[in-house]
Amino acid sequence: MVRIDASGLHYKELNETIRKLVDEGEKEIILDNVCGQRYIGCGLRGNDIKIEIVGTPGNDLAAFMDGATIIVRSNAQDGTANTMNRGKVIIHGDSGDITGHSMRGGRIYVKGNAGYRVGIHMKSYKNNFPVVIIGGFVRDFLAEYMAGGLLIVLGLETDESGNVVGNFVGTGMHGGELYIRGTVAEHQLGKEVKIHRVTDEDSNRIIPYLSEFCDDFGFSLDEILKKEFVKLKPYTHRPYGRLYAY
Amino acid sequence: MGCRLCEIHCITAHSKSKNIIKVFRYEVPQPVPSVIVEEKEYTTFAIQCRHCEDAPCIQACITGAMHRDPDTNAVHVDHEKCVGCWMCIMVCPFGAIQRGTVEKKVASKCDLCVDREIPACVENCPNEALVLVEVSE
Amino acid sequence: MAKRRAPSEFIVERDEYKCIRCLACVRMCSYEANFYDERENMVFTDNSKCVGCHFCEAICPTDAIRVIHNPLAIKQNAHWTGEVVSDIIKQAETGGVLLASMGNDKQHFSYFDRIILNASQVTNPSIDPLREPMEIRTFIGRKPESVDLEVENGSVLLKTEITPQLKLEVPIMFSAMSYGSISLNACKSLAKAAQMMGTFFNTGEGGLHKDLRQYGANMIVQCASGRFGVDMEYLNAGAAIEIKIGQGAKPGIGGHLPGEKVTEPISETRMIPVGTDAISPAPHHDIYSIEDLRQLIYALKEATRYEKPVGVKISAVHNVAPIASGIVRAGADFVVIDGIRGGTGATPKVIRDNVGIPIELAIAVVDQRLRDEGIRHLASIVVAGGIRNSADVIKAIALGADAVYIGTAALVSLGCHLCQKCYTGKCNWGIATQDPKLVKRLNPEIGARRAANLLRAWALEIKEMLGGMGINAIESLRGNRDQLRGVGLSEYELKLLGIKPAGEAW
Amino acid sequence: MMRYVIIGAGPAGLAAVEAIREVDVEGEIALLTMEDVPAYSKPLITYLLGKKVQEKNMLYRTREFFDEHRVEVRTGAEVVRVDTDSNMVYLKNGESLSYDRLLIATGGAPFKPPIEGLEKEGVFTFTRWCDEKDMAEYIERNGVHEAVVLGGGLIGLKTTEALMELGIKVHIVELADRILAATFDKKASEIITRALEREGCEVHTNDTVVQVKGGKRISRVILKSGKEIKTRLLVVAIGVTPNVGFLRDSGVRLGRRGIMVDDRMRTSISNIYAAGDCTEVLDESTGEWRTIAIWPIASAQGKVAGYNMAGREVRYQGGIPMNSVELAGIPTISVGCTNVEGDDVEILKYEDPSSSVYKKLVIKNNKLIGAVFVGDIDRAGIYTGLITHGVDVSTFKDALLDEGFGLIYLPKEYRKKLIEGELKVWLE
Repeated sequence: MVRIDASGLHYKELNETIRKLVDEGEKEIILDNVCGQRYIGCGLRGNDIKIEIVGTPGNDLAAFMDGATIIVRSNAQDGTANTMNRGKVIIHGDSGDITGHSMRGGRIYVKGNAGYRVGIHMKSYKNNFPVVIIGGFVRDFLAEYMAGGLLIVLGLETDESGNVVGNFVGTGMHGGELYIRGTVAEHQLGKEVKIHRVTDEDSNRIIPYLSEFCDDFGFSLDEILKKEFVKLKPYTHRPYGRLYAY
Repeated sequence: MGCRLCEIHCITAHSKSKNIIKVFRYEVPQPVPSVIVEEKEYTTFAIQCRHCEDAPCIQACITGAMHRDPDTNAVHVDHEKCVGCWMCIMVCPFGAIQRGTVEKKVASKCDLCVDREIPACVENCPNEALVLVEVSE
Repeated sequence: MAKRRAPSEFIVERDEYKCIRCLACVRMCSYEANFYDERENMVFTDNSKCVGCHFCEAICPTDAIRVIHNPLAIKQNAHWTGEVVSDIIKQAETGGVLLASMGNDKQHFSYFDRIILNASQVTNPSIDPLREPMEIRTFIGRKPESVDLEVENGSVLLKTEITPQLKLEVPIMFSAMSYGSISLNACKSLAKAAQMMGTFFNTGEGGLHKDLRQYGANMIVQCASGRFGVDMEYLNAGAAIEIKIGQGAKPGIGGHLPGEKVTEPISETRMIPVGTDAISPAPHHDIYSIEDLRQLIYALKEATRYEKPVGVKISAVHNVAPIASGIVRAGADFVVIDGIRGGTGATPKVIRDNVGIPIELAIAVVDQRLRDEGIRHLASIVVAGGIRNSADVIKAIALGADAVYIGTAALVSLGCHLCQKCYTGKCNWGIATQDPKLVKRLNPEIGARRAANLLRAWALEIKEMLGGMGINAIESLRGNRDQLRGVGLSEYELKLLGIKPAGEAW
Repeated sequence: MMRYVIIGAGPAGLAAVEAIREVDVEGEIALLTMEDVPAYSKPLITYLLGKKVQEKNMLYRTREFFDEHRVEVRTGAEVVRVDTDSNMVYLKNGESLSYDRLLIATGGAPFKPPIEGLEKEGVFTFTRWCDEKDMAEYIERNGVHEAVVLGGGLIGLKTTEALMELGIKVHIVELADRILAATFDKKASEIITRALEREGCEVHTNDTVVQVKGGKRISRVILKSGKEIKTRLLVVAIGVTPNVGFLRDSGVRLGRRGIMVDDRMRTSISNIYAAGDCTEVLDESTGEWRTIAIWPIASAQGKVAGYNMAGREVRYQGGIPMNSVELAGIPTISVGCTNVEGDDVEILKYEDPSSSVYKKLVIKNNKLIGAVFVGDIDRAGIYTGLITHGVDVSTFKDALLDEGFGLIYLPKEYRKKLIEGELKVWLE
């Protein structure tokens, strides 16, 4: 285990140091005094690598990451896990906009809230199956263009108007599943998604992830399951068929 | 790609007139092509005599018509000797020998266009799918 | 009501004397336009199905077929052209967006044809490229502000650290065409040709087929808004990364590969399930500003450890110069500008034909802007969109480009006859199709040879033209607009192009 | 230096010569034949009789072949005894030869049943060139225009055809209920019978010749059924039997009919080999050891014998009966087991009565074991390959008789082996 004091370090320096350590075989790195440095864990490969961030990381945390685990002790910024392929990001505070943008695999667990366009264009392929769980609320355009994977919003906190999610939920969504604990009004939905009841089968599928989420943050699974979930799924995986004249 | 032009050019090369239009307009019967195009779903290939090293057709030939050219090692049919017993057709595992149609009924097979520099099928394959490979022993 | 057909655009004529009923044309037409009637022992054509790809004409062993334009398909009218009327008929039938392929085919955008080149006469000597060295190698990437050298034991050492560059033996690359939009054999042809000629091909945004990995040293990988097939392996596979923002054939709009075209192998390279729509949204969701773009550029540089140049491709639009300036300032090592004639596998026709600006103007204004701002050396400019021959290449470079991308020209070298029906996926030439039966009509060995030949030929011609101008290195031509003159252009256009009218001396 | 003696100049003997020379360029090879001409093609005598072949084309290997392969050829050399202790062969003319390796490739001799009057002039067997010469001369001299052929097998029918070419009306007498019973199935026999009858031939089945009448020369035959046929020519063609009489006291072990050999074509005596029609061969289609008198097997065995004699160890895997013959203008091919029935056997058929086309495939345990082609023999060799190479056909069974059936339907693996020439008649 290695600790790095990130204070005053430019992101390029900090990330170069991390990459060097990983190349040398280091498995566990703790970064202290992180203050807005971007791209931490960007493109990082290796399943058994763990990076703990004390302080606030900058944008594009864990972008293109392929396997490692990153734990953020406070808030994260925009672009977290952008186009991530595998790995896990655990955020003990809030996460910014486009959390999980285009991610194809791995997990993002956020204890607090998340910004706009969470899970946008998430997709899954074969063994790659992305999972995003947000503990609190999220802003507008949740799951926009979503093509695959699993997205859960728990609503342990609500926004100014008492909502768990913003407007335009699932606009352009054509794959994957979205679960919201609590209620969502029809007017909040994009025109491509429909509300479904959660079946036992659905519960069985999502509970393992929820229980992992609870373990990571010390929540009680029973407490969380007390409140009902709704499920949102796209009408079709071909939202733009019959659009063209051939 | 299944255009079957190799068959067309094989027929022409072994015809009397050697003129592609005349062969198909006037020559009856036409020679049988010695290259056969097979097609199934997405696969297509052209098969002709492989001039096998251990050629079963030569072994089975009762007249000695089927023979190996000592210079080129290619397998040829002596049309004068062949009597059309079709033993060669019976034993060729490629199905590359056919009953000839022109004049005497004798075995017809790829002769690698002996009178041309490059076999007609190879020269005319639009996709260079057919190539002439010399195998040295 | 019975469907009313748009009139046939083409007529397939068959010389009855020459037709030997070999049926090659019948077997080969993927549009099933040709058919054989056994009773009549005749081959006929349903002209309404003919797309004018000329494949049957090319394959006919007796030269019996002529594909000709139907002259009076629609009554001639300068304003209501046949195309306009046919389009209306199609839309009246379907109510859908008209799709089109390849580049803009309208007449009025070619500045290349109105620009002419200079040559040496008396006052300065021309150079014979056959006898004297002629340098057309060029490097794509950021150039340093200055170069520090050190002399040690009589040899000169470069002290300045140079950021990663792409070395081009000819200033021509194959532009982004994804596996999916074109066939794997077409990709292989271009990849191999790029390798043979010491230049680069571009994967497009469709991910990377495993068979193309071996060409990594001559490959640029693309990262677009759909992020299809983008993972670390992909990003590390090529020699450079290109962020695709826009494309000349469809500025401002996204891409959409319909689910029925997402077959097993396509699904594998794009990393999406079989049969789902592959939607490339119009914008990148993480880029709403130049600052956001910078973020992605550096995310990619961080991910690949600053070992590869990262470029940005945009379509040429009204604001292209300031945008390009922003891109350079955002840290791109090269900027790709794709003009209004840029090609595509599928795009709404109305966009293809009406959005964007000609590449000639875009090159000139971008080059000028970057020079004015003193940042021209910070990034290379690669231009694309309707480059047809070596003259276009040399004019583009003299207007300020470092190198060009060719797409349509490359496909034509593979066999494309510009029937512009790529979106149907039935390309008879085996290029813009995934039908295994059609794909194998393009033998990648032949394709590579032909595409490489094209580059070789252009390289020779470029050397001839350079020699004529008395210039012995392509680097000396870049932005050397004195070598160009305009014919029949307005004063303001000349000003934008930065060239003098023909007839005016230095 | 090794001394090879080969008895018999048929396909087995000549294939052995080729094989020996591939391996051993030094050794001496002596080839003995009781005939006057070596390397003439026995099957061609019917064509010669029918004037479809000229005499000059009777040889399937020329004089140069023997020069090239440096073979000492002795014609008219009939072996009467082999002494396996002293490694000597003795000829009828009193000469003797020593050998280090001996190949017996003496083929078969026509079988003559005990019928009264068979010694009369005008009664022939028809397997050798001299038979053809004699018979042609006899026909010419006696102005024969009606003949009886006893035996409806391949030799009988090819002879029939030749006689018909000469304008002779032929009666075929066959003991079984149909002609070609040994090689073809019932349907194929029927088609051929009809074709022969159309050309004016009379076919008498379930019948045989019991007596040959006449003076010194045949004038008529009497059949078991009581029928009498006036004829000046009777051809006895009811089969051949291995020509092994001279081995009686040699110690070379014989089976029921022919010489017993191992898979290296070695007889019970370690330096004596045997190949061709005089041996008993493993019939791969049935697993039985029996004589199969066909050209391709003789060539293959000769080759295997030659290799082993010269020191290259290869093993013969056994053969499959197969015949190809064109009768009355109809090409026919028969391979393997064509006459089997039963629950474990699946039969695929195609028939087009209008064009006398008939095809039959016999499948057992997912493998093709027999095939009959009548009228249309295009690409029949592919099926022969499937039979001899024991290819599992279960995945493409339904397509076997499709019009476009070809190599493309075969398993890739098999196709690759074929194309790479890995499938030979012997194993290294």
